[in-house]
Amino acid sequence: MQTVMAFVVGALYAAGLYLMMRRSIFKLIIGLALLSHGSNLFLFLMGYLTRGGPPITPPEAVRPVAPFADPLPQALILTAIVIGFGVQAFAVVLIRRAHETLGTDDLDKMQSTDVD
Amino acid sequence: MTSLILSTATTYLLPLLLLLSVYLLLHGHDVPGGGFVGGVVAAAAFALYAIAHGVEEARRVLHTHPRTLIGLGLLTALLSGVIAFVSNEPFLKGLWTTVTLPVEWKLGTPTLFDVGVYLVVVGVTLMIIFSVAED
Amino acid sequence: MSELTLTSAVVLSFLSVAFFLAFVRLLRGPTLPDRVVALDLIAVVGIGFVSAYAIASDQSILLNVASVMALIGFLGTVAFAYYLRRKA
Amino acid sequence: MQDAVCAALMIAGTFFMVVGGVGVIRFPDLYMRVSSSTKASTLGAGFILLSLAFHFNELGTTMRAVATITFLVVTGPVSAHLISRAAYGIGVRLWEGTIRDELRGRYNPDTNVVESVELESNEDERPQAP
Amino acid sequence: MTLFLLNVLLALAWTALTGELTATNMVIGFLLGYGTLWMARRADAPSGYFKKARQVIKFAFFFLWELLKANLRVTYDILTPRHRMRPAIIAVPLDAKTDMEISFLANLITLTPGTLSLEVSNDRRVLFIHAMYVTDADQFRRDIKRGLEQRLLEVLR
Amino acid sequence: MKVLLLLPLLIPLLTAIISLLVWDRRLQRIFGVIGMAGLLGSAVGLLRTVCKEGIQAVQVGGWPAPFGITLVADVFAAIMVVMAGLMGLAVMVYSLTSMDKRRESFGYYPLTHIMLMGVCGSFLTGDIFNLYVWFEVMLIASFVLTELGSEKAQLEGAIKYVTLNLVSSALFLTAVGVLYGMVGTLNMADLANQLAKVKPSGLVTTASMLFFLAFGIKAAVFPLFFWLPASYHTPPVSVSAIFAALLTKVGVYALIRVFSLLFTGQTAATHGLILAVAGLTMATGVLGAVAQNDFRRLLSFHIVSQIGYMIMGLGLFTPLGLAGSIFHIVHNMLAKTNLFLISGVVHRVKGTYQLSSLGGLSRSSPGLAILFLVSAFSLAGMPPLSGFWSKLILVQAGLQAREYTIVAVALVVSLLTLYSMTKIWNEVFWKTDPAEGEQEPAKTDSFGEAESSLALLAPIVVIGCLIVSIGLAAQPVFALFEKAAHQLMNPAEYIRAVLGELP
Amino acid sequence: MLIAVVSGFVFSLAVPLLHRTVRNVTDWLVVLLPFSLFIYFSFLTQPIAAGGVLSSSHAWAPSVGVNLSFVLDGLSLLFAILISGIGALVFLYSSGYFKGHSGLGRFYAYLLIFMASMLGLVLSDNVIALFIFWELTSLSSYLLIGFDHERSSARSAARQALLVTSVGGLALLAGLLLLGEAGGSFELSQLLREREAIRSHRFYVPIVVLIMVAAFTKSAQFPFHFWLPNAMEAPAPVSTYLHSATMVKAGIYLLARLSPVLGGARIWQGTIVVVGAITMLIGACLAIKETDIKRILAYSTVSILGVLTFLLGLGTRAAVEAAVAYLFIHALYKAGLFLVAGIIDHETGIRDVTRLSGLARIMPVTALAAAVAGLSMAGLPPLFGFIGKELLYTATLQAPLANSILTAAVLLTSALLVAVAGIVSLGPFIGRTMTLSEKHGGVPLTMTAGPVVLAGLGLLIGLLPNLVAGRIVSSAVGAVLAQPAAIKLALLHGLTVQLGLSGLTFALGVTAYLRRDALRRAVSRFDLGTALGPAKGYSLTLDGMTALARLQTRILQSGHLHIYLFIILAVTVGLVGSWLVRYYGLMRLEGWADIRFYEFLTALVIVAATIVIVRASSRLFSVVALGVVGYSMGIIYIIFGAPDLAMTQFSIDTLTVILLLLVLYRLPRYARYSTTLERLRDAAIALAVGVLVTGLTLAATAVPPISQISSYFAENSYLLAKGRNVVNVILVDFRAFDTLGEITVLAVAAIGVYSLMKLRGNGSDG
Ligand code: NA
Ligand code: NA
Repeated sequence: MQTVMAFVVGALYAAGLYLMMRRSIFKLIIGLALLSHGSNLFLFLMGYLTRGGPPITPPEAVRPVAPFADPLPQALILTAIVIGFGVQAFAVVLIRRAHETLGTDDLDKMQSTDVD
Repeated sequence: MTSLILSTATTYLLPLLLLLSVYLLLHGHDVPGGGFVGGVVAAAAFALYAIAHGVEEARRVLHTHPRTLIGLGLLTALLSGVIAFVSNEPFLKGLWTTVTLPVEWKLGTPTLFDVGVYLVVVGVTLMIIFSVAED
Repeated sequence: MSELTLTSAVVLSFLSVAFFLAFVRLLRGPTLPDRVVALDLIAVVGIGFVSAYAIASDQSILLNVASVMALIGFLGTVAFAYYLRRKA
Repeated sequence: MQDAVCAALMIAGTFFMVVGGVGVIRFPDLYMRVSSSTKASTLGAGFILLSLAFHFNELGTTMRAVATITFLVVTGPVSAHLISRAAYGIGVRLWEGTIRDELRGRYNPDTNVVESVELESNEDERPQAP
Repeated sequence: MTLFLLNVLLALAWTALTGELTATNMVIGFLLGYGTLWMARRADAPSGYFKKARQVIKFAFFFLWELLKANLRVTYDILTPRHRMRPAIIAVPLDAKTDMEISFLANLITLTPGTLSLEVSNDRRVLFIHAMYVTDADQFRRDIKRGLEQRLLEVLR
Repeated sequence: MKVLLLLPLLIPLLTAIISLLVWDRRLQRIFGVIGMAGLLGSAVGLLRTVCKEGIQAVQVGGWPAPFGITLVADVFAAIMVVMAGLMGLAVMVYSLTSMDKRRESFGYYPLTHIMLMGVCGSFLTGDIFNLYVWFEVMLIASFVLTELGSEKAQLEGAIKYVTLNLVSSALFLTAVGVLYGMVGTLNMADLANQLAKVKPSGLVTTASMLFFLAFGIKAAVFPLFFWLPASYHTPPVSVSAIFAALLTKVGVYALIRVFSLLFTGQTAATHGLILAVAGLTMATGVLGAVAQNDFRRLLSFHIVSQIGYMIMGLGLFTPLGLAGSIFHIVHNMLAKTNLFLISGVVHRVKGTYQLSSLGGLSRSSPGLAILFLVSAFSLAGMPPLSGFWSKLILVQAGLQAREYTIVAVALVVSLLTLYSMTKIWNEVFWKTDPAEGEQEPAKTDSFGEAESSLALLAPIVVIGCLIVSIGLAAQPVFALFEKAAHQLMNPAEYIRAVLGELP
Repeated sequence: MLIAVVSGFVFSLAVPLLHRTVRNVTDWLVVLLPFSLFIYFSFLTQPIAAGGVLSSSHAWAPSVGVNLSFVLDGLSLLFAILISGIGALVFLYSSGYFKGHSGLGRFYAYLLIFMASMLGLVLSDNVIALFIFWELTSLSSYLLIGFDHERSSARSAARQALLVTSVGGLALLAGLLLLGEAGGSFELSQLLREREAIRSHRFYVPIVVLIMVAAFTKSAQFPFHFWLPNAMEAPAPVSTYLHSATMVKAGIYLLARLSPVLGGARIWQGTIVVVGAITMLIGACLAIKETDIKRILAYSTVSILGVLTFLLGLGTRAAVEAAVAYLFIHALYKAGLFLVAGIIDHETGIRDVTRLSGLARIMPVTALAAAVAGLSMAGLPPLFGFIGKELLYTATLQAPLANSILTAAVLLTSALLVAVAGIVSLGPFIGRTMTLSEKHGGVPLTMTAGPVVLAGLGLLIGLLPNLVAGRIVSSAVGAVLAQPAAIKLALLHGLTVQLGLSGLTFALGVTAYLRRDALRRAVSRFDLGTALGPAKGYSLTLDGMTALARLQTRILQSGHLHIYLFIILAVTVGLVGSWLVRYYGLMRLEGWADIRFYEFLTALVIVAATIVIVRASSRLFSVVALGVVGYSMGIIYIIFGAPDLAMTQFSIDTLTVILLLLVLYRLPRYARYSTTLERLRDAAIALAVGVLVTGLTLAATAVPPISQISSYFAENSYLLAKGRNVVNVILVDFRAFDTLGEITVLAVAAIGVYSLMKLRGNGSDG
């Protein structure tokens, strides 16, 4: 399954980046979301997939029963997801505001800060 | 959104959801849950309320400005870490004590930290949803 | 225990088929509410899946996930309805 | 015995879910699909959650399972109502075999006002002004 | 209401006494408590609790039966190749008055396979229902009012 | 004094929290300055401790390394924290006058503090994932500061800034993941130990490329710098100034950190690449600046160009080279920030950043003119100012390493820098004001009228004095940087400080 | 000596303030400083001539080998005397020239910085310190040339001078650093001992080339000569001080200073001689061509600098003797003439020699001084110039190669310079008296003092050459040759070839002067190419660079976000991919067998939903599909033992969907903006990244690691951290610090959203 998921990760990266390269600002946001899914899943795979046991100590035990999933990537992803959410929420509203203020959703029309 | 059915349901769901959120928060140390998910659930409850009854009403039910919740949450998290300084331990060192209420209740700075996370998440989610929805 | 494990394996497969069917509706639409209904169903099938998986793997704690999903799925649908209503 | 009940409930739940899925695929208009999906959510998820409660048979788990079922039973119809109502609001078509539509013309999408219908079977007197 | 709470307390006491903290034991405790209370009831102080309890149980069985019937019909329809439905949106006048009553009714209707509460008029006097198997609109209205609404209002009021 | 390691993070956080809770503009201004002063104070204390007692490490949460998160301060990190505090304080004081009320009421001060928290966290952490977290803290705060005010140009710039930096974050996260996947640890000292054992080392180099890209985008090196010139000139000038001072430098810091601690297995390939990129960054950046006719845009392109010098020393990977890099970072923080602050004063007096519409300031504000001259010539590497020494050291290091091409590029670029600095000087200060006839005659008061605010000028004067002092007292400063470079080149001390005496 | 150098810098800081408060005193104070330095250095001539060397050393940045070490030998003493002596006169002159000017304080400051830097330059024993002072002279000259900065010509001339000399400065830095590498020290006194090692070092040729570039730019040698005439935008005192007496001779100083270390080799000698000779001729020709008195003087200076250069190149004892003497002579008469030109300009406002005449009656003292200086320039006895010319011819006649050609060239140059001397020192003063527009009150004494003293010195030394021969010239020559030299100078040596040549020179020069207008026309027609060549090169370089800069910026900073992304991704694929491909063998595609149906179906749904999102034609459809991706990921997380993750994923996903919905109805419909080709291009690179990431995943987890960290967490989460949910314990305890950062990010995001939504309208920027 690890191999299959590796391809899923690849698909998420590719799709996310492709969408970010579109000129519509909304696609940019969707692309960002996919990219963030991709990197989370990537991190998850780095702990190697383990079926079944969550890393939780059952009652009357003092440590999780093996085999259990690697807890550290999970914690990292949780942090990354939450951070990603914050950033995305900001980006979504930024784009909404930009569209309202600039009157376009075409990123190629937003060049005034680069080009004189 | 004026739907009689939704607003009635929401009125009854709000306490249920808040209960769930507190459950997730307090038991997060042992079972799936924790401050973040608990906070999202609580915020979802208020967000639902805002959709059913309007943002104004939801703000009223919340009693405080979400920004204050964020500040309090961060402060709680910070305090939970700084407490350790008192006993000359490093920042965020987990200190535990057992309170015997009707049931034995282990209380520690990590729990306090999670409470901070909870408050921040509630505040942040609501601040975002309220300000966007009010537009 | 093994019968239950076998049952749950079958059940999980069927649930994933239901999941897939809902996804097909989501693909076909044709209207947005159709897709939203499909998404709602996906969430609910997900709850079923998680519960069944809890039985299969003997992890009662997964119920917490199901509870949260129930709430969250509802909120999502409400939001879509809110959006459609506001747009109308 | 417990396992058997458990398995039966699980299978029943799964059955309803699959049926709900098929229904969502097969029914010709949105409103009927909503009917189909609501069933899946209440009966399907309900049965599986019951099965879970039986399987573990702990008070806490059971109570949470029951709470979740209650939650699903309350929210399922509400969301079905909301989405179909919204769909009607934006003009999602009824199946051509629909025999009558008594709501037609009574909903104003601009004001979101739904007019009442005068029907003889209103038994009570008119409600007081709010 | 106090009796209900007492019943719950009795159930808790039972589970504590037996020391077995499972759902099944809790249900047994509740039933035992109910029986105890029923036996201990006093003729001179009639309580609505037992009547209500009976009504609720009756209503629950009624609803489950309706649910099963409708479900079979819809399931059959789904799983067989030809569609048999005659859908319609029907306006049903309401006797339910409070928010609680109206929502409860609307939700129960939606829960029943084949019917779906679509709208409530702004003056809350009419419920618009989408139904899949309508032969006659007035008949449908009567079924709803006599069947579900009346029984529900009995329980709630 | 282990708490000193935490204070640079906790003080800004606490200040931000208080600001959030109080949310009164006036009080925020006061807390803002006090908080920054506290940060600077604690940073100086940290630097002193590190110099006196060697590398400091603290295990957050009391969990031993490599299990918990470790904060580490070597001399390099401590220097960077001091600089962050200094720049923070300077900009904060400057903001008291320059920042408008609207932005102040929407969280300018707490945002800046949180950004500094992220910056200091990035400098001090000894954990690669924790570094990601602090990067994000810094980034999100900078995102908000970029858009704060929601003017057209700000929003436009912010979209590019946000998007490209998020790509960088995704690459960073991927890179962290690869490391974890390979060796299953996150503590940087532990990683240094583990990565050395990975066979074949080519896989480590593959991972290092991801880090190079992720940090390269943040550091704005060629050809990854696009976000910077697109956005840096859009927010209010105090924001541009603090960005110029800190953000790209954090990227450079991270590059130096990982390429001196973790990825030293195939230096011929990795550091050769860095060196090539350094040259191209210098050249493209300065050419970008030459093409500009707007004060702040010109300065923004120079940031890019100067980044090239900062990573040049890393590419050379000799003690002298690294010392030069650190020298250049410190110098550039001072000079570039000051130039931005000066551009702000100019804008305040004349109402524009367009060079063609400016003029006459050497007559009306000779004091400002001198301060500009000091900063600008320092940026161009003119002796005896701070920039000269870093240029000298880098060139010397380059010659010693026999990398003549990069030396040639560095020298030519410094000439072009001088060219564009004199362009500003000629246009803004020497040329007569094109609008002179329309206004009342300019005052010959030494600092003009609108700029006479002490809060506005004090930071510029102080930084100007620092630029000169570093130039004149190069020896003690350089000795410090040499020490920092020595620690970087010999990571054993760092690893020992984090992991203890264990093998 | 440190004090001698530093005092100027320190004083320059105080002068603007002093000038504002006590103006008159300041005028005298600024003269006092160079004058006392002059006295100080004059007193040192005796011990130095006696073979002594004065040195002092102060550490500055010893780690990089930079010290303020000074050595005073004959060569530096000669320069120090010129710098301080002429400096005193120029300061005095300035007080009159700029009387009442508000910027005088600033001017004094710049000039003091210049003087101090120049002293530092010639006294430094440490080559890096020498470089620092070298750059400071460029810098102060920039400020001085641009002193009159309201004129755009002054600004661009200042910048030109700075840029051209900075090219040299950078070459100098590189050259000196290489020299330090080759010689193992930055101290000249050390380097001198290592000269054999340096001459055989592989850096020798680069060092020589770089040093020569530095010297040639500073001393306005062909083809860098063009900046000097343009620098005549500077006020007269500046031209006098920088562009005739001192700064332009820094290059000469450098060549002289380093010739003991670097000299002798063919490349050194040959190049310097050729460049010097060309410069000498071109300078003289161009001087004839000009009509602006200051530009004429400037070109004649270029010519003399050429003379000095080629003399140093010859490197024979006679040549060095001539060079040292000529340097001294030129400083005296050219400074005088520049001051005179300044007086003329100051009094009449005219600098065109064809329009100037009869000024002798208006300013007789000035005229006299001009005449004496002019005669020295023309090389007539009994003036110092005459001695110089004799020495010059001696040197060319004794040249080791091509002596006849060189002699002819010098003859031609000198003749032209005689004519030039006539044009500038005679022409304006004779003939019909001009009518001056405004009332003329006489030239102030402060301004005439300079020319008079300088001309008088020229006469005095001409008559009594051994006043300086033994004390100054000998020791300077000795320093250049790195061996003691005792030199006698005499006005007349009897009837020699040199005397004949001098006579011939004068005759030709007079002829040229008389036919000056015809000559001017002829030269103008003739040497257009040479005149414009390098200057045009300069402007072409600048234009070319600007054009290149514009082009590059347009290409790189195009404003198209998708192009930025494309480039970044392409670099990613290139860098990471190229390394990954080498380790392709590591990737194993096993594990295919271990797949369960529901897992596969879920993965399939993720991919399908992703494709849907990419191809979706409506925004809402993509939002819904995004929800599916989120839910499916949650299922994957559940299956593989991550319930916390699943929960969070579901929550976040729904929140995102809600947020998207809330902002969505404000956004327009999807539009297809890009062309099919662009789409294909982007798809290709995106897919490449996707493949790369897949490959990375497989490569990085080829060997499933046993993470010690995770085992520790699992082992201790309950026992030590009192929590059963290891993931949560990591989040709130083991790695709570991460979480602290995480909630900070959230808080900031909320503030950001809040400000975006609520902060409206345009604020002032500042
Ligand atoms: Na802790
Ligand atoms: Na129904």
